[in-house]
Amino acid sequence: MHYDIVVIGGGPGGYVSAIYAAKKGARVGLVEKRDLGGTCLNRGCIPTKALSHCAQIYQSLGNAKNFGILAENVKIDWQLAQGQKDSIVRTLGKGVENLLKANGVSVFRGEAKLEDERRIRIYYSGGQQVITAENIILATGSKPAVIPFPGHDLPGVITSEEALALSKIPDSMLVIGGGVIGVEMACIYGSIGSNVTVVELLPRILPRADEEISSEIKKVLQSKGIKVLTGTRVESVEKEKDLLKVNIITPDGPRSIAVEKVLVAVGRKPDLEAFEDLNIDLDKSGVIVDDFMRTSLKNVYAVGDITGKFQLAHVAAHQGIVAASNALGENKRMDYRAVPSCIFTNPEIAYVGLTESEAREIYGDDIRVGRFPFVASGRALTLGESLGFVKIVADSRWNEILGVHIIGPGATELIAEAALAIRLECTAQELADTIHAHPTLSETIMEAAMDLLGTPIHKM
Amino acid sequence: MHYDIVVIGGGPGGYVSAIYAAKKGARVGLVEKRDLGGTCLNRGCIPTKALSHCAQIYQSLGNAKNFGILAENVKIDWQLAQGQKDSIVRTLGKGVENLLKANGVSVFRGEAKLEDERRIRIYYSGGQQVITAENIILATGSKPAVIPFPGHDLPGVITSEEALALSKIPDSMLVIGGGVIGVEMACIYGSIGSNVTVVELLPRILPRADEEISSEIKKVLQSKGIKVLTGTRVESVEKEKDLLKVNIITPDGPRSIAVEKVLVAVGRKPDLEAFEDLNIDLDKSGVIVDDFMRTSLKNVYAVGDITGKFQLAHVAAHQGIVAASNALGENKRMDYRAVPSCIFTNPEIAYVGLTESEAREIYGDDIRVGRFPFVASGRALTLGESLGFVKIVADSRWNEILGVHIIGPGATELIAEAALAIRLECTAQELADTIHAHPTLSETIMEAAMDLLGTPIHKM
Amino acid sequence: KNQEKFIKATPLARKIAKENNVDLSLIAGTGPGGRITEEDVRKYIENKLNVKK
Ligand SMILES: Cc1cc2nc3c(=O)[nH]c(=O)nc-3n(C[C@H](O)[C@H](O)[C@H](O)COP(=O)(O)OP(=O)(O)OC[C@H]3O[C@@H](n4cnc5c(N)ncnc54)[C@H](O)[C@@H]3O)c2cc1C
Ligand SMILES: Cc1cc2nc3c(=O)[nH]c(=O)nc-3n(C[C@H](O)[C@H](O)[C@H](O)COP(=O)(O)OP(=O)(O)OC[C@H]3O[C@@H](n4cnc5c(N)ncnc54)[C@H](O)[C@@H]3O)c2cc1C
Repeated sequence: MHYDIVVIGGGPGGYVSAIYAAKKGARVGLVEKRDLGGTCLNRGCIPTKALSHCAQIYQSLGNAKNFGILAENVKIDWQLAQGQKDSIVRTLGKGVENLLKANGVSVFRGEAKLEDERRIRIYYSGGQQVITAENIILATGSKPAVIPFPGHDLPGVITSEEALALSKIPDSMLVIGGGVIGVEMACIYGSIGSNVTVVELLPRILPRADEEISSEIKKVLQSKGIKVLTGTRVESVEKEKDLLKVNIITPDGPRSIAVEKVLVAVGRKPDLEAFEDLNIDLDKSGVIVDDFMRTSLKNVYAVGDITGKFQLAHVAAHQGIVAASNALGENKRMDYRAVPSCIFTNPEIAYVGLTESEAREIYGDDIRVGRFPFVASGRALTLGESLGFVKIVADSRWNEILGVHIIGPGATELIAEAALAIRLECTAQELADTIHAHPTLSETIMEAAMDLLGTPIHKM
Repeated sequence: MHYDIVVIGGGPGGYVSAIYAAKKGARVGLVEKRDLGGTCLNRGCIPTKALSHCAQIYQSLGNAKNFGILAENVKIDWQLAQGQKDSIVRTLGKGVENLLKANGVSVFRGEAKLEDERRIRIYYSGGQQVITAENIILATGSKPAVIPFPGHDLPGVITSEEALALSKIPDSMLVIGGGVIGVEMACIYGSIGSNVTVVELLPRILPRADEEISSEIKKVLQSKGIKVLTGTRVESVEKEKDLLKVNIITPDGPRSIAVEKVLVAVGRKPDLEAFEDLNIDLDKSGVIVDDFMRTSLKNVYAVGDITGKFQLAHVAAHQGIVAASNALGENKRMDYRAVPSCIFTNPEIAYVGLTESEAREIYGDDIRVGRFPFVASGRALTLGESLGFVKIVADSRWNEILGVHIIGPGATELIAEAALAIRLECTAQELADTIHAHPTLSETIMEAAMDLLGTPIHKM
Repeated sequence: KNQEKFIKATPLARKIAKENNVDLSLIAGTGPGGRITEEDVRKYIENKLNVKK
C-alpha cells in the first residue's frame, strides 16, 4: 500500500497530523505499536489530570464547610478513583480511534521500522508488512529518562507511568525531580495522604518557571506538608525492611529518608528506535527540525517529544498540523513565541512567554512588571481560593506583553487569553482596556496590566 | 469644600471612577448613602456568586463519588452558608473603603442631592453639608423594578435582595422573569432543594442570549427538576393558607401554582432621585450619555446602571474610567463592541459580541458558525463536567470573530479570551493557530474556530 | 525586535491591507493603544481612491 503520508506514532503529535492531513484530502496511514493517544492520553496528561481532580475534590471538601456544606466520613475509595481515571482514558482513546476511522486514516497496530525514507516495515505479533509513503511524519514520542544511581532498579522505584496506576495510596513517597511531572505527582499524593518529599538537584523547583512562581509553589507545597529539598542529589537507594532508604546529599550534608515508593521524574528522552537505520540528523535533545518541521531528509518530518523542544502535548499537536500542511505543499511555519505551560497543582500554575529574568537578558532594564494578587479578586473570594498572583512582564518602550505568569485558581484557563495576547502582539494598554467580566478570575489579568501601567484599581 | 470631581454613588461605576481619578492626581470626593460597593458588592454580583458556589459544591458532591471521594450525611447548613456570604461581602466592602482611603478620596456617608451642576448637598441622619465640584460623575445605580400585579406587595413576594438573605431554604419558589438574575436564582435554589418554577413572558429564557444557549439552559434547568414556563404571564398572587397562590396564563391556558416564595426578577430601573432637580436629558432607559459618558450638562458625567445600557458591573467600571479620564481632560471613548456577559448557572454561560441572529441581520447569509461540544474535551471529562458547547460566529469574507457563545464548564473564564479576540479584531484563523494548552477547557475555543474554518480535529 | 518597526495592527487590518497592497507603516492607528484597525485601513484606502479621482 502506498500513502501520501504515513505517520509513525499515534500520540497527540501523530494522530493530530494524521486527522488534519486526511481532512485536507490526503491518503494517510498511521502506525501505532501500543495505544492510540500516546503518552499523553494513556500515561500522561489525561490520567494525571483525572487523579489531580480527585485530589482537588478531596481537599476542597475541607473548604466546603466554610460554604455551609457539611459531610461526614469523607474518604477516598482509591479503586473507584482509579476506575474513573481508566474509564476517562478508555472513552477518549475510543474517541481518537473513531476520529481516525471517520476521517479515513488507515491505522496499523504494530511496530514500525523505517527501511528508507519511503518504506516502512510494520511488525505485528504474528507477522509483518511493508507500506510506502511519499512523506513520512515521525511522531514516536518519548520515554521516562533513567539515572543509573545504585538501586534505581529496585522494586518500588517507579516512573510516572507506574505512579499513575498504584494499587494503593502509598504512606510515603520520595519524588526525584522537581519539574512539572514531579511537582504534579507530589501535589496529588501529598493531597490524599501520602507523606511526600520532593528532591531537586537545581536550586529551585520548576526551574523553567518565573522565579516568583517557583518560590510561591514551594511555599504552597510546604504548607500542604510536602517537603521540598532543593540543591539536593540522590546518591543511592537501598532496601530497608519493607521500605526504601534513599541516600541524598543536601546543601547541609548527607541524609537518608525511608519511604514506601521512590518516583523517578527526571525528564523524558526521545524514542528514536523506529528510524535508527535512517540517516537523520540528531542532537542531544532529539531530532533536528527546521521551522517547517522538516528533518534533514527532504520528505521526512518530525513532531512532538522527539524534537525535544517543549515536550508538551499541545506543541506536538500544532507541530503535527504544521508538518501535515507542509507535507501537502503548504508553507506553514511553527511559531514558538506563545507556548503556554500548565501545571495542575492546587492552586494551578500557568505561564506563557518570557520570564522576568529572560526578559531582562534581552531588554536589560527596559522592562516593566505588573502584579495582581488573587486575594484582591472578588471571584477568588467567592470560590474560597485566594492564594497566588498574576504577573505580567512587558517591554517599557511599547508595553508589549512579553510574558504572563500565573499561580492561582483557574490559572490553566486564564493563560489562554495571555497566549492570544502575546500571539497578537498585544500591549498592556489593550489588555487593560478590554472589558473583563465581573466577577471573574480573568479580571486579575486586566488588573495586572493596569498595575503595569501605574493605575491598578483594586490594589494600593 | 471644593473638588475636581465629585462622584455620586459608591457602586462599581462610582468607586472605580473615584479611585482612577485620584490615581491620576485629582482631588476627589465620593458620596454614598448606603454601602460602599453598591448593588454589585452588597446585593448583586458578589452575594449571588457566594451562594451559587455553595450550591455548586453541594451538587458536585454527587459527582464526587465518581472520582472516588465518598462522603456521608452531606447536608447544607444554611446559616453557615449565609455567614460565609456575609463575611465575603464584609471583606470586600472593607477593601473598597481602604482603597478609597489609600488613594485619598474623601468619602461622605450620606445622601446626595444636586442643587445645580456644581453644588451637592449631602444629608446625614443628623445634619447636612454642601460640597462643590468642577465635574460631577453620577453613578447612582438602579433598584429592582416592580410590576403592580394584584398581590405584588404580599409578604413572601420578594426581590433579589431579599432572596439573597432568606433565613431558610424555601420549599418552593416561583421566579417571575427568566433573565440573568431570575435564572441564576432559580439555579441556586433549585440546586439546594427548593422546588422552583421560572415564569417568563417572552418565548424564551435569557432572551438576549443566542437562541441555542437559551434552549440548552432550558434543558439543563429542566433536568435539575426546575420547571420553565415561557410565554407565560403572571396575573396575580393571593395568599392561600401558608402559601402564595400564583395565577398565571400559560400558552395552554390559565393555571395556578402554590409556592412559599415569589421572587420578582423582572429587571431594574435607574435611581434618578439624586439629580431630579437638574435638567438632565433622560430617555426611558435612563440618563442619556454620549460615547465620552457626558450627559446633556457639560461638566456632568453619568456611568453604570443609570445609563441603562447594559446593567453590568464591569461596564459600569469601564464607563467610570472613561468618565474620569474625560473629566480630567483626556479624550477617551467608550467602546461596547466587546462586552462579555456571564451567567453563573451550573454549567456556566458566557457570551460576547453578536448572536447568530444579530449577525444575520447585519451580514445576511455571509456568516459562518463553528461549534465544539465539551463532551469532546479531555479536560471537561477529567472534571466530570461535559455538558454544553462553544459556538463562534464570524463573517465569511474575512472570518472576523463577531460573537462567541459558551455554555459549559469554565464558560465565565473562557469568555475573556473571546472578548480580547473581538476587541483586537481577531479572525478565526488566528484563534485556531494560537497554541492552547492541553488539557484545558480553552481548547474548545480553538476547536470551534477550527470547525468554523472546516478543519476541526476532535470532531467528526 | 527592531523598535521602530513595531507596527501594531489588528489581524483583520493586516489581512485587508495585504489584499489591497497597503503599507501599514503609512497609516496612523486609532484603535486601542494606537493599534491600526480595520476602519483605519478602509479609510486610508478610500482616501487614496478619492485623491486619485
Ligand atoms: C505524567 C505525564 C504528565 C504529562 N502531562 C502533560 C500535560 O498536562 N500537558 C502537556 O501538554 N503534556 C503533558 N505531558 C507530556 C505529553 O504527554 C507529551 O508531550 C506528548 O504525549 C508528546 O506527544 P508525542 O505525540 O510527541 O508522543 P507520545 O505521546 O509519546 O506518542 C508517541 C507514540 O508513538 C508510538 N510509537 C513509538 N515508536 C513506535 C514505533 N516504532 N512504531 C509504532 N508506534 C510507535 C508510541 O507507542 C506512542 O503511542 C505529560 C507527560 C507525562 C509523562
Ligand atoms: C442579584 C444581582 C446579581 C447581579 N450579578 C451581576 C454579575 O454577576 N455581574 C455583573 O456584571 N453585574 C451583576 N449585577 C448587576 C450589577 O450589580 C450592576 O450592574 C452594578 O452594581 C451597577 O453599578 P453602579 O455603580 O451603576 O450602581 P450600583 O451598584 O447600584 O451603585 C449605586 C450606588 O449609589 C448609591 N446612591 C444612589 N443614590 C444616591 C444618593 N442620592 N446619594 C448617595 N448615594 C447614592 C447607592 O446606595 C448605591 O450604593 C447583578 C445585580 C443583581 C441585582
